[in-house]
Amino acid sequence: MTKVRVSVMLKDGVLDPPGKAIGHALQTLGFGNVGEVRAGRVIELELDEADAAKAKAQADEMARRLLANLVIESFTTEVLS
Amino acid sequence: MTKVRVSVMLKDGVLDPPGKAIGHALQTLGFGNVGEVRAGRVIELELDEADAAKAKAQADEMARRLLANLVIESFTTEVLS
Amino acid sequence: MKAGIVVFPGTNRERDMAIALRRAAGTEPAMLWHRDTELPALDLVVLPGGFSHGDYLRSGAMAAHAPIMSAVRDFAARGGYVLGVCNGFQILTEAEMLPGALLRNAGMRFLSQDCHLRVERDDTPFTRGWREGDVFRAPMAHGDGNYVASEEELDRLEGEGQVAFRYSRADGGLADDANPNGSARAIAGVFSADRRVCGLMPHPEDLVDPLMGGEDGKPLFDGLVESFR
Amino acid sequence: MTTPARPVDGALAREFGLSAEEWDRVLGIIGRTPSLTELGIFSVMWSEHCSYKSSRVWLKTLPTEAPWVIHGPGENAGVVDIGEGLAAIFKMESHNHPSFIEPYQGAATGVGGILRDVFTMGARPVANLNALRFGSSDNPNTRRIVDGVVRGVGGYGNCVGVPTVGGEINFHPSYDGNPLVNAMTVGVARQDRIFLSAAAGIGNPVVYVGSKTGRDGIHGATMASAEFGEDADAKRPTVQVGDPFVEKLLIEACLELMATDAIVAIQDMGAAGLTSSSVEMAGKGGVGIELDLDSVPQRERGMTAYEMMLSESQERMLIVIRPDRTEQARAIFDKWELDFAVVGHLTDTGHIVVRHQGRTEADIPLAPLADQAPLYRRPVAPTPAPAPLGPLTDPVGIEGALIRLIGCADLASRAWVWNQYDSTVGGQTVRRPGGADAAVVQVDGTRLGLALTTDCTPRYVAADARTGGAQAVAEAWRNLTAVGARPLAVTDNLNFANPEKPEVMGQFADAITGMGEACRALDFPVVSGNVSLYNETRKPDGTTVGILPTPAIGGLGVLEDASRAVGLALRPDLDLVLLGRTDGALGQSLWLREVHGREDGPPPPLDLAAERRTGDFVRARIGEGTVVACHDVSDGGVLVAVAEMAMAGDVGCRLDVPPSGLAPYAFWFGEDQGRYLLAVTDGAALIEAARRANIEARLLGRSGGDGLTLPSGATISVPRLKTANEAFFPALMDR
Ligand SMILES: Nc1ncnc2c1ncn2[C@@H]1O[C@H](COP(=O)(O)OP(=O)(O)O)[C@@H](O)[C@H]1O
Ligand SMILES: [Mg+2]
Repeated sequence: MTKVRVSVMLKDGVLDPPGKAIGHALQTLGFGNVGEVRAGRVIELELDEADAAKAKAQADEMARRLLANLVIESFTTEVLS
Repeated sequence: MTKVRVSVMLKDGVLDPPGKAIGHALQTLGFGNVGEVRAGRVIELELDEADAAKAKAQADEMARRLLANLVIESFTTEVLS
Repeated sequence: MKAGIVVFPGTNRERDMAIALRRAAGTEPAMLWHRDTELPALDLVVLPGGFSHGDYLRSGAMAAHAPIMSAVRDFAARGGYVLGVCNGFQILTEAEMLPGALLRNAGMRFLSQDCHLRVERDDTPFTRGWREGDVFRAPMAHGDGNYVASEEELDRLEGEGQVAFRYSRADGGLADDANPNGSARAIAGVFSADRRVCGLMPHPEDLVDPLMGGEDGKPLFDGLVESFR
Repeated sequence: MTTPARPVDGALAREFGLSAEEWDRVLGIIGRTPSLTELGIFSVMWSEHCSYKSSRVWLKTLPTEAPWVIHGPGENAGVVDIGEGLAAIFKMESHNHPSFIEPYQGAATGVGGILRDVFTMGARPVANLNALRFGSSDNPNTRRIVDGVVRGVGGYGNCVGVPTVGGEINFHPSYDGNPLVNAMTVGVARQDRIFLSAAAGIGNPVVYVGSKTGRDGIHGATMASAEFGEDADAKRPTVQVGDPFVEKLLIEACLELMATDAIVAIQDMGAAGLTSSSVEMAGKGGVGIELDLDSVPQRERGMTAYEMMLSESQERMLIVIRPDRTEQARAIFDKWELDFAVVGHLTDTGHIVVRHQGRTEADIPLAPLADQAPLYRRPVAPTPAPAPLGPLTDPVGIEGALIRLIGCADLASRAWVWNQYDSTVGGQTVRRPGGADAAVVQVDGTRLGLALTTDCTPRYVAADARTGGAQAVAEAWRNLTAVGARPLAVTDNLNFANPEKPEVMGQFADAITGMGEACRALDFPVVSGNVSLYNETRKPDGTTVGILPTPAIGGLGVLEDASRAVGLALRPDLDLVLLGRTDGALGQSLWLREVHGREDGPPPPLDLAAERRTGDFVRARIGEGTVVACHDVSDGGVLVAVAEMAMAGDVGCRLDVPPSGLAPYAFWFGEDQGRYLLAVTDGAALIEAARRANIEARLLGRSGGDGLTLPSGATISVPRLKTANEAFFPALMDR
């Protein structure tokens, strides 16, 4: 069993309404030193696969096929345990 | 300028409808070895703060005050650069 | 016109769509199930609105992989017409049958209100019920309707006449305050390159009856029926 | 059996909310020390929420019958005949405390719960409404709660695809720590396909469908955190999270199953899920039930019997099914990708028996569990009669007061809210929010229209609970009448503070008395409802603040022809006629509050005979087709009502009748009840007809232009009115 995390972010240059809204809200709350904010998703998966490299390859494949929309998003995967 | 990442996940035991649906979709796509799936959010922030420890402390504070809903979510922060 | 409406788990405007198609065509549309792998003989396939699979990952993302979508893709490739409304539009972009993507509304809130749409060309089965430049009212009801594509892609779409509808003022003028969800270049609906596939966010199917507030959406369906006569 | 870190005894029972006397009763029924699971079952079944122990004696006084009532209180929802062999099924329910803790999920799961109450009876839900009360708009916390609640109501309703068509919102400091979220669902079913919850058929399987069970919301209020040994933290009660997507599938699957003859009885799992659904189904059917918890679909590992019986996981139903139809039913739930499990069967023992991992975790006789449930006639103290108002002045003038009133928290446009609710899905919405005094949805495949509204004016109830209770009912009846509908029945949601306080119980008793009087006078019986007590907040200094007493009324009416429904939008070149008597009642009025900063005086009195006469007259005129627009006069009085009509139609009006015998502010802003504004082509004829029917009527003015012209000659443009009216919510929320 391997745990993998897939993080999906909007590509640079793609407008990020949630990120913008969060940045604005943080400013309003008094966090004056916040610069750019980007919001994305994380998906943590338990894979029935002992080999870390294989698990990562599978997660990459899942990200390409479903978890990320490569038209607007990019992703990274990491093996957690 | 320090870049921080805040990851927000639902606490254990709290129903995670997106995680459930994603797990189901991955199974349907033929990824048979997917076990539990949990879905969360990531927020990447640029902070106008050179000191990494201070930046992390600020991000923790932002997570507590706004980014995470501590009734049902927990968060982790990491300094990226 | 023989139309089929695809129902995914979480689709919720299939009945609205059936009412509009029935009113225009006089015949009952077929209800198709997302797990079907073949389509009956049809002129038009409609992907209606709703929250397919809860829209939990990205709106339309999971439905785009449904078994029926290969059949829909083949159908379009063989010359069939496909209409996607709201979630259906999102599914078509996720399935890469239409260009671009739909992000969260700029204001970060679900918006349920009437908007005005300007018809960008009238030489397609989807828009022949109007004249180019016509403006009609339609209810919108979505959280993720903010149309995005790269600048080059947007230029290309405009150049090749793939923009179907834009959010506008009642007089047809474009303005930020008439673009409720922040869509790039106020785009509310697009065509595929061969103009056999059309997607739009607002709901013409919910405005086909004076009792419900008007018939502004009717030309879409009347035009389609005309095309297949 | 599970061994809790603490023995099950009177002290633990107390922590579970049972009084010493109730605990003795438990011992008497069981004849031994109960297990933890049994204690849990008793404590939830005998909780205020499930047993109505403080309210039942008063609820029984409400009228619940009429020839058109098919099922009154006692079923999952009320059922009324709407003609053509169809029935409307509806109910309102609160989710107040959860919405304070987690506004989004609290409100969302509130909507989910009330939807299940309605489709469990075989109805396709066709409309949702929501009655909301928030703290003061000056309180910084209010914004967060409004935001979460509105997103939650919309998030759930929009996803399941049931249009949210109406509701109401008030702001008042008494709700600062205790907002009210009352959700109402209306569904439509064929009268010959209504499903009830009484179990029958010894040996019949009991089937669990929907989502898996987790440790959601287990006994949240009463479970102390450290009782369960090592991994206490993991087991601490968690907030319920709703999954509207699963609910949507559950609706479709249940309705598909209901088209077969497989179902014997069905009940949603609401509060105290598996416990209350199994106990109530078996109890109503007079049979026993045996549950095998090993078969319950579980989301989490290592759940105990106690946890499974008390879990409030959402989107679950319990069905007693014909054994020969089990596989057919399973296929339907498989198709919709929902869990389906046989978890027990009916027995002839009259007991509920719960088994888990080879052990008997509970064995309780059902009859005494129901019959010996506590019932209290709690002491009541009458609300003191409010002092009369005394002389008043007019410090800001008519124009100034109007602008202030239509911009105030209670009258400002709610468009910011309803624009987040999908009000058109389904394609049957004839009148959307803001378009008429009641929302109107057409019944698919017919010409019938259902008219729907929620109403209550808590400040009236606080000042005089009996009048206030009656007023809430009358206003709902009036709102239905104002669109032309025949009012049929009421669902209510009685939100009050701590019933153990005699003055609160006094408000409760008086409000119900007033409601009952109005319901009888208007032939408007109560067919379903919900009680929410203990709505109060403890302040840092140890004192408690109760909410304003809030008996929210949900009204349902029917139009034989939905296209006859009228809205409130004014059109040009019409006579505007005021029906009903005006005495200039300013006690508890918004004018008094907004202009003088006072919340006192008696609420406007009610004349139920005149109410009925006037309403019946209005409905008849609308039925004739002579009324172009209609609006009842409520909060803010006549001038506010005129302004609302003008704003809705983007048309002005010249008001050329100076008020007779009253101070102008009393005429324009008094909140006298039982009044309507009608826009018609021939005002004189209408006034003549009204006089013949013994109804006071006067021509108020004539519509046209783009401003409201007052008798003084001053004109306020409609755009200016709208700017004032639309500013409040964006200013509060979009900062
Ligand atoms: N929470 C809400 N959700 C949807 N619609 C609402 C809500 N609150 C108010 N409305 C709508 O706003 C309009 C005005 O409400 P209200 O002032 O309570 O009307 P009235 O005084 O005539 O009962 C109505 O159409 C009502 O349904
Ligand atoms: Mg009201």
